[in-house]
Order: sequence, then C-alpha cells, then structure tokens
Amino acid sequence: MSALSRTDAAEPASYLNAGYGLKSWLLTLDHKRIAWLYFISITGFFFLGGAAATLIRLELLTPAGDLLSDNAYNQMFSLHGIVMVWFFLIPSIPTTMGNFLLPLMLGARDMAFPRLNLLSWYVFILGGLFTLTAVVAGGIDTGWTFYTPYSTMFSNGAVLAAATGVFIVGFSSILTGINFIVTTHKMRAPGLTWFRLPLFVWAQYATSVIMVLATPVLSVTLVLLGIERAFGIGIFDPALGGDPVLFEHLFWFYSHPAVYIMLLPAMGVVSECIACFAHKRIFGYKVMAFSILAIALFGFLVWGHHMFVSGQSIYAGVAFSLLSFLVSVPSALKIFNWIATLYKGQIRFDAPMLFALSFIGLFLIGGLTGIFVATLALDVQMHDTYFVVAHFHYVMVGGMVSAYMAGLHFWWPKITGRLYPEMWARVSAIIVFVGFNLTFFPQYILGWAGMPRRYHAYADEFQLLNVFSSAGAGLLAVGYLLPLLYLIWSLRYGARASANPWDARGLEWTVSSPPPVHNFARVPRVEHEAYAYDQPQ
Amino acid sequence: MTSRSNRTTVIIAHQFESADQQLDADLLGMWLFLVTELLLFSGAFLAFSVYYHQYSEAFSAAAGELHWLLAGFNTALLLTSGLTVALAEQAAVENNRRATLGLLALTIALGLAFLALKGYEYHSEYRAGLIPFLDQPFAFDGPDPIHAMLFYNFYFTLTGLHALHMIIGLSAMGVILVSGYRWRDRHRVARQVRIAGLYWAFVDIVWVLVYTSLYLVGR
Amino acid sequence: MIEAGDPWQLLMFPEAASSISSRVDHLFWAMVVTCGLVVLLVFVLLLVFSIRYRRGSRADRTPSARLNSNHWLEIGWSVPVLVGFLVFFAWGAVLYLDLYDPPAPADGNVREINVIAKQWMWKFQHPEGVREINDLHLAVGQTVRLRMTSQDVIHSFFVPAFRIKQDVLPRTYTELQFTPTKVGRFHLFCAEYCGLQHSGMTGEVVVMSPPALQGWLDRQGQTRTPEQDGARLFRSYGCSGCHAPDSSVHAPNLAGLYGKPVPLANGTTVRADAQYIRDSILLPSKQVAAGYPAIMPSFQGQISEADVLKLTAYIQSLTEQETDPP
Amino acid sequence: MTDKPQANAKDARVRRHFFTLYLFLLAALAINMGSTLLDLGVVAVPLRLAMAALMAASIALIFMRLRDSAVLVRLVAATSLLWVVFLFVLSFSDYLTR
Repeated sequence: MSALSRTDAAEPASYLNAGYGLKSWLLTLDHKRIAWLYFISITGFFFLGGAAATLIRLELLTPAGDLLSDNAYNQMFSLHGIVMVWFFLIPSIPTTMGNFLLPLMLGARDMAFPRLNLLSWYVFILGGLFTLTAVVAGGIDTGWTFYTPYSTMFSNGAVLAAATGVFIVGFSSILTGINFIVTTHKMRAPGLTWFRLPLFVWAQYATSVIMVLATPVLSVTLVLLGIERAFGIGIFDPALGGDPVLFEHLFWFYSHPAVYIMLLPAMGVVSECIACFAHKRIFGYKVMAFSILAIALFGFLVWGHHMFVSGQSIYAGVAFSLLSFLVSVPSALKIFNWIATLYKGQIRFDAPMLFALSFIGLFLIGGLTGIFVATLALDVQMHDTYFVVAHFHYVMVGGMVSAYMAGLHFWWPKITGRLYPEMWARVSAIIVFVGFNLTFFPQYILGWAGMPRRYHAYADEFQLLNVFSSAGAGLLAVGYLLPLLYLIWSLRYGARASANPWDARGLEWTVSSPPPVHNFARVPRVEHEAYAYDQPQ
Repeated sequence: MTSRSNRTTVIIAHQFESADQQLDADLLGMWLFLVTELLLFSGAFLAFSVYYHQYSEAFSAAAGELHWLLAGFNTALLLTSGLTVALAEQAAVENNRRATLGLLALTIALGLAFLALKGYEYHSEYRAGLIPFLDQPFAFDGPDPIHAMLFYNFYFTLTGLHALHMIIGLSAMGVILVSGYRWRDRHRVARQVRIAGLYWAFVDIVWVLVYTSLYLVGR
Repeated sequence: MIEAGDPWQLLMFPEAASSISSRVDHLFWAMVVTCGLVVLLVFVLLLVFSIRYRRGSRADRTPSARLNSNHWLEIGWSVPVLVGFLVFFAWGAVLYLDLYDPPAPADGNVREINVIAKQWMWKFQHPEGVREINDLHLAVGQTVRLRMTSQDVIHSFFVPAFRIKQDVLPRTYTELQFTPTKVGRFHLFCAEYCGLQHSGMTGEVVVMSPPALQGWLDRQGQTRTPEQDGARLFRSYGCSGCHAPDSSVHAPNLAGLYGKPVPLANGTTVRADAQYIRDSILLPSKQVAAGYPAIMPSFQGQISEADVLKLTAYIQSLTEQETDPP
Repeated sequence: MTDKPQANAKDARVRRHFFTLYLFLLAALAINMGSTLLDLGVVAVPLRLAMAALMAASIALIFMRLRDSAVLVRLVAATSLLWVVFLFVLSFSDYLTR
C-alpha cells in the first residue's frame, strides 16, 4: 500500500509513508501498521473460510452427496468453522479497528506494550500456519467443536496440528486482551474519564476482559485433548471412566463467551455509527456502557444451554436456561437505545449507516431466535439442526460482519486517507442484506422441520429450501467481493479525505487522515462529554 | 568490573508519560497474565475434582502409592525459593546488587533442586510401573486399577504442567541474572525481578494446590 | 412424510406424531408470534424514524429534557419484555421436565427397548427378542422407553416428528420415554456429529396399530427373549458359579436385586438400576457391595454391550422366589 | 562503584514479614502433612483444602505484595477467583444433580 502512495507528490507526512519496504512493516511497533498487518491476514482467512462455505452450499444443492465425498464435506465444514471462528470472527474488529483506533480514541501515542502487540500478530500467523498444515496434512474432520471421544480416538484427520494451531492463536487473543486492558486503564488522556469514553472503547475493554478470562480454559482443554490423542493419557477416555460431557463443559465455558468476544466489538462500532449518522448523542450512554459489561459478565454463566440434550442433568439445564434468558436483557436494552438515538436525529444513509441499520435488524432476529434455542423444550427439537446454524449465522454474519463492514467504511478515510466510492458501497450493503436473508432465513424453517446440521446427504423434502439457501449464498459472496474491489481501488484513485469527513466526534477525528506516526503532537485535553453532537466540533 | 556511573534516572518508553505509569502498566499486565495462568490450571483442576467426586476410593488408593514425604520436602524447598525470590526483590528495591544477584541465584538453585527431586520421583514411579500411558505396563495392585490409571494420568498431567511453568520461571530468572549482572540500570533490574518474583510466587501457589490435592487429600 | 414434489416443501412443518409434539408446537408458535411482533415493532420504528428524521427533513426536532437519557423509558420497555419472555422459559422448562422426567403412564405398561448406537447404524432390541437395524417398529399409543448406549463415539437419537432428541454416550445409559400418537413412517436421524457417515446414520420409525405390530413381531420368527439369552449367558460366563444361591462363594444374591437400594462398601447406598448392573459386570471394583470382598473379575472387553443388556434383562427378571435359572 | 544500598526502617519491616510468612508456610505444610496421619474422617478433605487455600492466599498477599498493591490489581485478583468459582459451581451444578 505504501508503495502506491509514494508517487503522489502532495502526500502529507503520515504513518503510511513514514517508512517503506518489508522491514518497516514486518518489524513495526506502530499500532496503526500492526492493524494493517492484521487487516490483510484476516481478510485472507475470511476468503479461505468463505471458499469452504461456498463448497458446502454447492454440495447442499442436491439431497445426495454428489459434489464432495463425505470425508471431503466433513473437512470443509470443519475448516469453515475453525477458520471463521478463530481466524476471522474473534480477531476481526479488536485487532484491526481496535488496534488502530484505541490509542487514537484515548489520546495516547501507542498501546501500553507495542512489542507485545507485534508479538500477538506473529503468534496469530504461527497459529494460522499450524491450522493450514492440518488442512494439507490429511484434513481436519472433527468440526470446530473437537468433541471427544471422536476427536481423540476415532478421527484420523490431523487433529493434533489443528488443536495446536488453535492453542497458539489463543495466546494471540490473550496478548491482545492484556494490551487493551492495560492501555484503557493506564493511558487515557487527561480529562478523559471513563464516562467520556466512546462506547467503542467500552466494547473493546469488555471484549478484552472476556479474552483474558475465557481463552485460558480453551488452552487447557486443547492441551488435555492433545496429550490424550498424542500420548494416550486418557483424560476424557470413557474406557478409563472419563466423561465426554466434561469435555463439553470445558469447551463451552470458553466457546460461549467467545461468541460475545465476536459480538461486543460489533456493538461498539454500531454505537459509533448510529451516533455519527443520526448526528445525535447516544441515548442512555451509561446504560449502554453497563449493558456491555453485563453481557461480558453474564456471558460466562450460560454455557450449559449448548448441552440441554447431551446427558447433562435436566435440573442444571433449567438453571442454564433461566440464566440464558437473563443474558438477553442487556442486548434488548441496547437495541431499543439505538432506536431511541435515531429519534429527532439528522439521519444520513451513507454506507456505514446502512450496514449499522442492517446490524440492528439482523441481530434482533438472531437474538430473538437465540431465546428460542434457550427455551428448553424447543432446544430439544432444534439442537444440532439448521435452526441453530441459522441462529448463530444471523448473530455472527448478520450482526458481527455487518458491523465490521460498517466500521470498515466509517473509519476507512481515517485509516487510509482516501474516500471509498459511496454509491458502490451502498449497493454492496443492499446486496449483502438481501443475499444474507435469502441464505439463512430458509435454514430456520429447515431447522424446525428437523434437518440435522453437518449432513452432506439429506432427506429429499429438504431440497427446495436448500436450493434457496445456496442461491442466497451466491448473492452474499458477490456482496462481500464488491468491497474488496472498490476499497482496493480507492487506495489509489479514491478522493483524498479530510481529517473529519463525517463531521463525527471523537479524538481520532481531531488528527489528520491518515494520522501521523505518533498520533498527537501534544497529549490532548478532553473537556466535553462523549458524542457531543449537539456542540460544534 | 567496569564501573560506569549508575543511571539514576529511569528510562521511560516513548508511549508512557512517567516512570510510575510504566511500572503500574507492567504490574497490571503481569497480574492479568497470572489471571490467565490461574484459569488455565483451574480448568485442569475442575476435571480432576469432577473425577475425584465420582471415583473417590480409587483415587485415594492410587494417591496412597505416591511418595508424599519426598514431595513434602520438595514443597518446603519450593516455599524456601519463594522466600528467597521475595528477598531478592526487596534487595533490588534497596539497590543492593550483591544481595539481589545472590538471592536470585539461590532461588534458581532451589528451583533446579526441586526439579531434580521431581525427576527422581518420576523415575521411581516409572520403575514401579505406575505410568498408564505411552503403552507402558501399568502394574497397580490396589483396588480398581482402571480408575487408578485415570488418577495417574492427572498426576502426570498436573505435575508436568507445573514443571513446565517452573522451567519458564527458571529460565526467565536466569536471563535476568545474566543481563542484570553488570547492574547498569538498576531500576530496570528491579522491575524485572519484581515481575519474575510475581510469576515465581504464582508457581509456588500452584504447587501448594497441586501437592495438597494430589498427595494429601487422598491419603 | 412429505414427498419431494409436495408444494408444502416451502413452508414445511414437521408432523406432530407423539404425545408431546402438539404441546411443543403450541409453545413454538406462541414464541414465533410474540417475537414476530417485536421484530415488526422495531422495523416500523426504524422505518418511521429514518423517514421522518432524515437529514434536511422539516420534522420537529426541539430537544426535549430527556432526549439523551430516560431511565424510566428504558425500564418501561425492558422489564415487561423480560417478564413476558420468562413465561416462555417456565413453559419450556415444564415441557422439558415432562419429557425427561416423565410421570408414569396411565395404563402403567411401558415397552422397554434397548438401543445400541455404533458408528453409523442403530441397533434395536425388542422385549420379545426381535432385533432390528436402523428401523424401529412401534405401536401407536404404547409408551416406549429407550435405554440407549453407544459403542464408540457420541451419537444422538432424533425423531423430528416426535420432537425428541437425546445424546447417546459411550459406556453410560441415557434414557428417552415417549408415546407415538400417529400411525405412519417417520425419519430417524443421528443429530450429534459422529464421523464419516454421520449423514448416513438414519432410519425410519414405523408406527403401526398394536395388532399390526403383534403380527409383525410374530412374522419375525421364533426368537429367544433377552431374558432367555441372559440366562444362557449367565451360565456360560460363569456368573452362576458364584451368584447361584447354592454356590460356595460368598457373593451377593441377585434375586429381586433390580431397583432395590444397595449399601456399598464405602458407606453410601446406590439404587441397583441398569447402570449399576452394567458397571458391576464391566467395572466391578467401582461400586463394591457392602459386606462382600471385591473379588469379582472384570469382564471388560469380553462381554459386548448387547450381551450386558441381555444379562441385565435376565437379572431384572429374577424376582424374589425364583432363584435358579429356568 | 554503585551508590550505597539504602535500607530504611520500612524495608526492614517488609523483610521481617517475609520471614514470618515463610515460617508460617512451613508450619502450615507440616500441619497439612501431619493431618494425613490422624484419622479425621469426613472433615479431613475440606480441612486440608482450606489449609492449602490459606497458604496460597498468604503467599499472594505478602510475597506478591497484593496487600499494598493498587486497588485495580487487587480487583483483578479478586475477579479471577470469582471466575474460578463460576467455573466450579456451575459445572458441579450438573454433576451433583445428575
């Protein structure tokens, strides 16, 4: 990227042209360049996971398993799960926008531990390499859930390589989490109290708390799984009296908070976009901030709702079901507060706003169907069917990826100093919305009708809805390829962006686009509240 | 020994405003890392306590075979090293170079002694045929040998995980000993010994819990 | 089942073919309507606010006092929503407990069927001794209790038309009780990913009228009941050597044992259910009966899961007076 | 060569605390090991675990200087214990009611 902008004579000094060549990128300690390193790697993983998803949707066009063999299909959905969860959804907003914007929003010159920040990227890439070797060396067919005893004793795929890859990438998550928490506590500009922080910073902080508290349990679970498979140290081995349900407990203790690692940053981005494009203060700022923390806390108490039919005690199931209902309250509060923010605002429908509004709609449907699967009697029918697949795609793709797109377009001028083509961005937002609903809404009906997930050959009567779903997936793929094209195009030919193209509030908009290497000439003083849209910037 | 003037001012990284902001950040970062270590061990402890709840007699019988006296002495060794590293930290704050380096070396020696004794214990269990994995013959004559295998799997996993963390702690202290030897920047050495001391005390805490739950609870 | 070309495919709902199906459907549709209204409300609000307050519109935007924060409004729309949804929680929990902790059926007789799941097939064992692979013939209106175990990985017994699902775990028994209420053929799926042919591990539950089922069972030919098989195995594996009343070895008497509480050597007592009997055969030292030496050898690896189920059926059939095998 | 080590009263008190803690830890270890020789019945396990928890807490408070650390650091330590409690309590809610 930096080579491109060198030819442009009137190039203002910024972090992009502060150094050229591979070494200035691969050994950088600048949080903004590390954000770029992450941005490029997770985009690569996103399209790898997307390719696997495309093959899955093509396979499911016909009831018989004729495109892929059953082993190949199992490897595809496992690859799609592992790559999307650990190499795109969990790192995406925190490591790209979080890395880039946190110091800028706090008025700091960099993260608390810049070297740790770069190390977390190298650990991320190392984890990625291990997982990719698993794909090449025999493929991984356990799904992203690695349930024992299949993963330890019956799968003949490269489970050890994939488990090691995910174990390593877990440390990248931990390092990022520690860095964000210390930065938010220790490096705020003078006058920037907690309740003057943008909600994006609150969301990154809560996400980092979950990363630090949940990821270690995944690490030890994968270690126990690894030593059982590699050395025969039977931990979950039923022959020794081991309990596969115990593996499920340890796995889901991490994996449910992990879905909030994916979701909370998205909520932070949507709060920023709604406030900016409605040009109005966020409604109920304190309630929004505490809702973020409440989601992070309650997210740890509900994991048993993944195990209602797994042989878990039915009374524990009732307890987990009640706790799962309570965890939906903060999310409902946030949705209503976003809507209340629109009231009496000056609403513009730029691309970030379109993505943010589609987040609210799709996340609402995803959240409400979450309450369906948290209801005990319904989960008996819906567990491990396409209803659950549709639910978590509505929350992850409809919610988190829409917010990722919103944030990407909202801060693109600040990150690259270039404006993206507005018309094309709105077109892609609409295509993504339509394609997404066409892909995943039929799966709700399939799920209730009883089509199990992870089937590469299914009963004939499910075919019609699957054809709709696959068609929608094609449209969704177009919707995601468009931004790749016009954003890269904008790097060279996009109009040059001013410091504050959206007339937004926040410290990141007070510096030039793209920002200078050390962010702030002198540390700014903050006097007014967050989202002071009722006062001029 | 070259005696360059000792740097009195603290070197502050460019992103920090003041020395104590930097120290606070380092300590907070280290404590957060220790939180992740604690949760890592508590995941393994949860598995152990669930199985202990289900197979308490078999686990008690299996725990009876362990060398609890030798391990008890080993625990005393580790607690002593906990003391010496705390004293080293205190000496570094008082800018007492000889005491700091001496106590640090003593801590490393005690740690290595612990690992040596642990290795001997592993060897005696290997000879007694109590290793249930790597397709070793498992000769356990007590009741319920199948669940005893589960106990020994946890015994080797928990103590192995702990030994791995000790090796990390020892090598960190070794690096500090070498790099701090010339005492060029005593504030930096003090900060490093403080951080290593936190980590080593955490390793002590984990061993106290491991020793009690594996060796003592079952007896 | 719905044929492939049926236009209902678009808005397909699973058939309601068990006693619990219709109750689950009522809960499902109540939630669909409620959540649909919430989605509609939010959609309308988004649309109205977007149009009225779009930039440059002449709507009234005089800032009211509580424009940026109104805790009463927030409580107003969150507490009722929570209380409303907790009704669904309670409704779902009651149904769930009815399914997994069922009250004894009215006419009292429950048909016990043993289910063994192994990588990529279902094996069924009827009380009359008839064995089936992947297909299960049941009588309409007859309550059935499945006692299920797996020989390898976790599977999951799932019949969408009956709204029932239960994971099948290796080396432990999981149970599922339901009552078919509709004659017909219904899909059986394995719902928990179990490896290569997970999607091939399917079958059909065929619900017939009781006489038709009896006719079908008779047509399967003369087969020994599990009790008879169990008795034969009881002798061939040498159980009778110790456990017969006239044996010289001091071993627990198994007559009338099934269902009774058994005091254990470690002071606790446990109910002698199928799991206790299975563990006593394969892992005898796990729960040693009080007052008896732990000398019973383990039969792990020698007796298959299917034989253990037969031995259990035989021990279950040993009532008080009948002590020697028939 | 280097400026003279400055030890003041506060430092001496800190060192004294370290030695008293060390002796307490050895005593606690001896008690815990000794308790295995007596037949304490059902109370034995909770007693030994409580003693181990006491030793762990005292190491954290004194050797790791948690007692006079910043409020934030103490909050972090307390939070981690709370999360371990979440993990154990909710997992055992399954195993105790099966």
